[in-house]
Amino acid sequence: MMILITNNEDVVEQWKNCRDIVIMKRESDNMLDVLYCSRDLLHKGHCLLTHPFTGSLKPNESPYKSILVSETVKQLHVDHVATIEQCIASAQKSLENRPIPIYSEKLLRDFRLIDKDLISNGIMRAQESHQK
Amino acid sequence: MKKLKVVHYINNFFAGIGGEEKAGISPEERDGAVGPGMALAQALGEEAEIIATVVCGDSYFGENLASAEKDIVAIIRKHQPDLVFTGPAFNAGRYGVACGAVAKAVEEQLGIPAVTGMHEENPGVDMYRKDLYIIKTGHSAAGMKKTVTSMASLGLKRAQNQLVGPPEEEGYHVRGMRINYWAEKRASLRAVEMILKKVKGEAYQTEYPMPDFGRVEPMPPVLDFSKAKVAIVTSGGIVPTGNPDRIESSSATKYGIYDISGLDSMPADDYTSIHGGYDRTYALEDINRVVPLDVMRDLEREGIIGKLADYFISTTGTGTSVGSARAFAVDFSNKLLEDGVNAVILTST
Amino acid sequence: MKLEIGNIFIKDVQLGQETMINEGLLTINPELLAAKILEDERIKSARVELAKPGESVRITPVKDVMEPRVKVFGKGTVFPGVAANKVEQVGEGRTHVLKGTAVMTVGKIVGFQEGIVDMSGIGAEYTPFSKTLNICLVLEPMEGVETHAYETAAREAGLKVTQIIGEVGRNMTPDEVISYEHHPIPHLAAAYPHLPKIGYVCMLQSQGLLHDTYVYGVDAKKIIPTLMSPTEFMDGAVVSGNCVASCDKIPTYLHQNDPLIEDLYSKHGKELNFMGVIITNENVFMADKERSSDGVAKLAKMMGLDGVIISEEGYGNPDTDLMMNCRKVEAQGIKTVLVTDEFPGKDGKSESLTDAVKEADAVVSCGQGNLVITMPPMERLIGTLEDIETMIGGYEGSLKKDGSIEAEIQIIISATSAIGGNKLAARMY
Amino acid sequence: MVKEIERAGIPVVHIATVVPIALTVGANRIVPAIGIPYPLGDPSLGDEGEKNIRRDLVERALKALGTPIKGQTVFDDAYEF
Repeated sequence: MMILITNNEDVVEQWKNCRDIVIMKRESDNMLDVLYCSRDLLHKGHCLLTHPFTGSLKPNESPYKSILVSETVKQLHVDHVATIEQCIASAQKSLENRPIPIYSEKLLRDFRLIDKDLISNGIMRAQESHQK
Repeated sequence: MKKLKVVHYINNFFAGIGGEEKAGISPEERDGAVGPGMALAQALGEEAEIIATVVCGDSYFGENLASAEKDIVAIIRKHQPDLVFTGPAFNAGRYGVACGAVAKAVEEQLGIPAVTGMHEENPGVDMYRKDLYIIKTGHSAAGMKKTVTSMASLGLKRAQNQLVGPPEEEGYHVRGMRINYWAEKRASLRAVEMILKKVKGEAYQTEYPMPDFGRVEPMPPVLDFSKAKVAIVTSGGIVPTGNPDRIESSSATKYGIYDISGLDSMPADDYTSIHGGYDRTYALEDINRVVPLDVMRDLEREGIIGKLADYFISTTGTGTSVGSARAFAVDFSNKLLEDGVNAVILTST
Repeated sequence: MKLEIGNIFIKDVQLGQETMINEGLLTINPELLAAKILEDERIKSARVELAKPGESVRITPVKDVMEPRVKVFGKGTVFPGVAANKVEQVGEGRTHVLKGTAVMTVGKIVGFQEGIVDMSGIGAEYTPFSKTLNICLVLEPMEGVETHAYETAAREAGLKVTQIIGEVGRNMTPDEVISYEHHPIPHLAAAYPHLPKIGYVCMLQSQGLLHDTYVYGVDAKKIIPTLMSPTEFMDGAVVSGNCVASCDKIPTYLHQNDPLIEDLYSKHGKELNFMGVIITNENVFMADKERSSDGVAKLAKMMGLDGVIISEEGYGNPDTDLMMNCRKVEAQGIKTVLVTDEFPGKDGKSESLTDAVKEADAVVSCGQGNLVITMPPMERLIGTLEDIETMIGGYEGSLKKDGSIEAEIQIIISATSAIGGNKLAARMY
Repeated sequence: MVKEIERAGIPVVHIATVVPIALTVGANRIVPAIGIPYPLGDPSLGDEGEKNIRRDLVERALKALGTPIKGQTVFDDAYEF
């Protein structure tokens, strides 16, 4: 089983019927809430399956973020905690510099498409090596 | 070119009023240059004149941060100077933090350029390096002449809107700002030259230093706990409900001291967690999971420890810049020493 | 393994009937090239436009940049395994290059991607492609073509046209021939026993749509670290599919003309022993990062290297791979130098990377991408200004009425590419 | 913070959840905490159980304070006093 934290409805649409994935859908217009939610899971011993900063789009550009986290709990994965904390600090800073603009629906669809493609690569890789 | 007007901020010691016993004096004003201001005036030469000096005690400033800063800025505003100097504070921790706070307030509230000076180990450096020009100084006032000369030259450049050079030329502490420039050679060639030096063990200069922290010698052990007074400090953001001191949930700029005398356990309804860096539900359920008051009180009652301090000290750890965290500790360590605390247990989330 | 590069210096380019070169003037037939592109039914329209250094021209959005080359003798063709080319081992024989020219694919794929090349003004200082004679293919997708499919179509169109133009140089006598030798490791080690053995770890962008690189046509997400001869890069074995974050993008052109390979070769046999290139990827799946960085350290050890230079492409996700590679290679007792760009925020005060290890004590900076500049208006536009304000580095109000653009240099193609081709750097103030 | 307390002359033990960060920040005596959201507790145990492990942790912290050390030391359960 794996946990997929996302605020991207296209990602939910694509992976909702997948047996080995629990989806935590977040309602937020930027990626911080998804990052905080993932961080709280890492603090309890879950570990990252995909990197929080997928894609070269900066946190104040793409509103969407999907992160895959392990369902099983082992002891604290210190490197992953450090990684997500640094991503949160960077996202807070860049959103503070300039909040996410209001995009047209067409553009939002493009952002959702890229986020969906990147996380799907991670999910397929995880399924291939039947991550638990 | 008309002479630039300068105001100089110093503490009780450098104003010759007195040492620790005079650290409580509130802000006051003197005409012209005082103490180190004399050497500074000489370094400024004909281009600028110190028209007034503001003096304030380090303890007064530390304990009345907001009001002291307001009063000092008011005095400086009255003079409408072109340039402000604070310190130099060398390695005096509380004086350094005061010099940084005043200089920052002057720049942000009055838009007047300000320059100060501190030794690298002064916590004021890490706290204010990103906001201010802080000239590197030696440990003590022995290096006064060289320090004020660098402060004067940097100050004059800033007051006359001249281009300020990089840290190594002007002698100020690296501010941690990444500024672009055009190098002689392209990056790939610099990389090849750097790997050759590193492989041969020759000296080279990295272009992006990784963040790191200095080391401190460990303290000798506490031998007899039955007489020791122990205090709890936490960066877990535990504060009384309603957060009276308005401590921020991250990048905290202050800390709180909260009374626990007479309490056997942390009362869940009187205390809360405001920390932005972790899932607070568990702490809210039982505050002792962050501040172990229940166990410490048992140890005190059983005589395993002499005394538990009547208060605990709290701030939020996440995002708090290294500088501020260090400055807090400088501040409250003085109080711990005054209250005879011999050991501290620090908990963090 | 020996590859001779025959440079044919092109001084000017013009459109005309016949595609040919004489005395440094390249003439190309736009109709022929457009017709070739339109053979792909996923592409609706194709136009060929020229842009020359110093002209008042702005090209945007730019998808990829490629250099016209042709293999004269030796196995295979340029760009093996992509754009319908057969898969054959390249990197030997002789390859002619139309030096000074570049082919650019221009036009929108998604709303926010890709950036600007200005041929003059301050913007021109920040991109290597303001100094090349640019043959721009302005493309438009057929309605209803899905994004993945259209990205492939645009990529292939660029590679095909670049090959056609490269053919012109097949029977020319080059103005300059440089030969690059690459021998088996024992031979290299014996040839210069006293020189330090240096390797180059080339991290390829490999995260997904618009974030991909292809090696002999294989999507880099699917590779595990492997050893390559530097001469294979010169024959286009590595092709870019990356279209996001224009400033740290490494277009195909910079894989064909890798500055680190050039500078390592320039000192080979004199100050160092250039042992070869280890390619690796930057996958989103964390276990892939562990596997790949283990592979990089193992290969570096097996090659008996004394030191490596590691370059990356992108920001955030790749920073973790960069640091893992650094930590694991240093753990093998092999020294590392990292080449990276920086994003310390508008005020330049926050952390430039999203990862750090204490072993990373030797870093070369390619500049910070958050610097804001104002590029003057240009008389001619190739492409469209439609998306300037949603491109990376652009923001509301970037495009001024007079046509000038105020934006972060992130919006400029290869302004801070962490492969080290530019002189832009950043230092601590 | 921990360094300035020690520099002021007061021995300090850092009960830290993420040991590598505690090491980087310069703490000399470090006792690994139980979990990030509950450094001195464990919600999966009952009240009694939780107070016991909290007591063990605090006692180990006091022992750490009472142990002479030369450099940074992590007093985890493998450490023999």
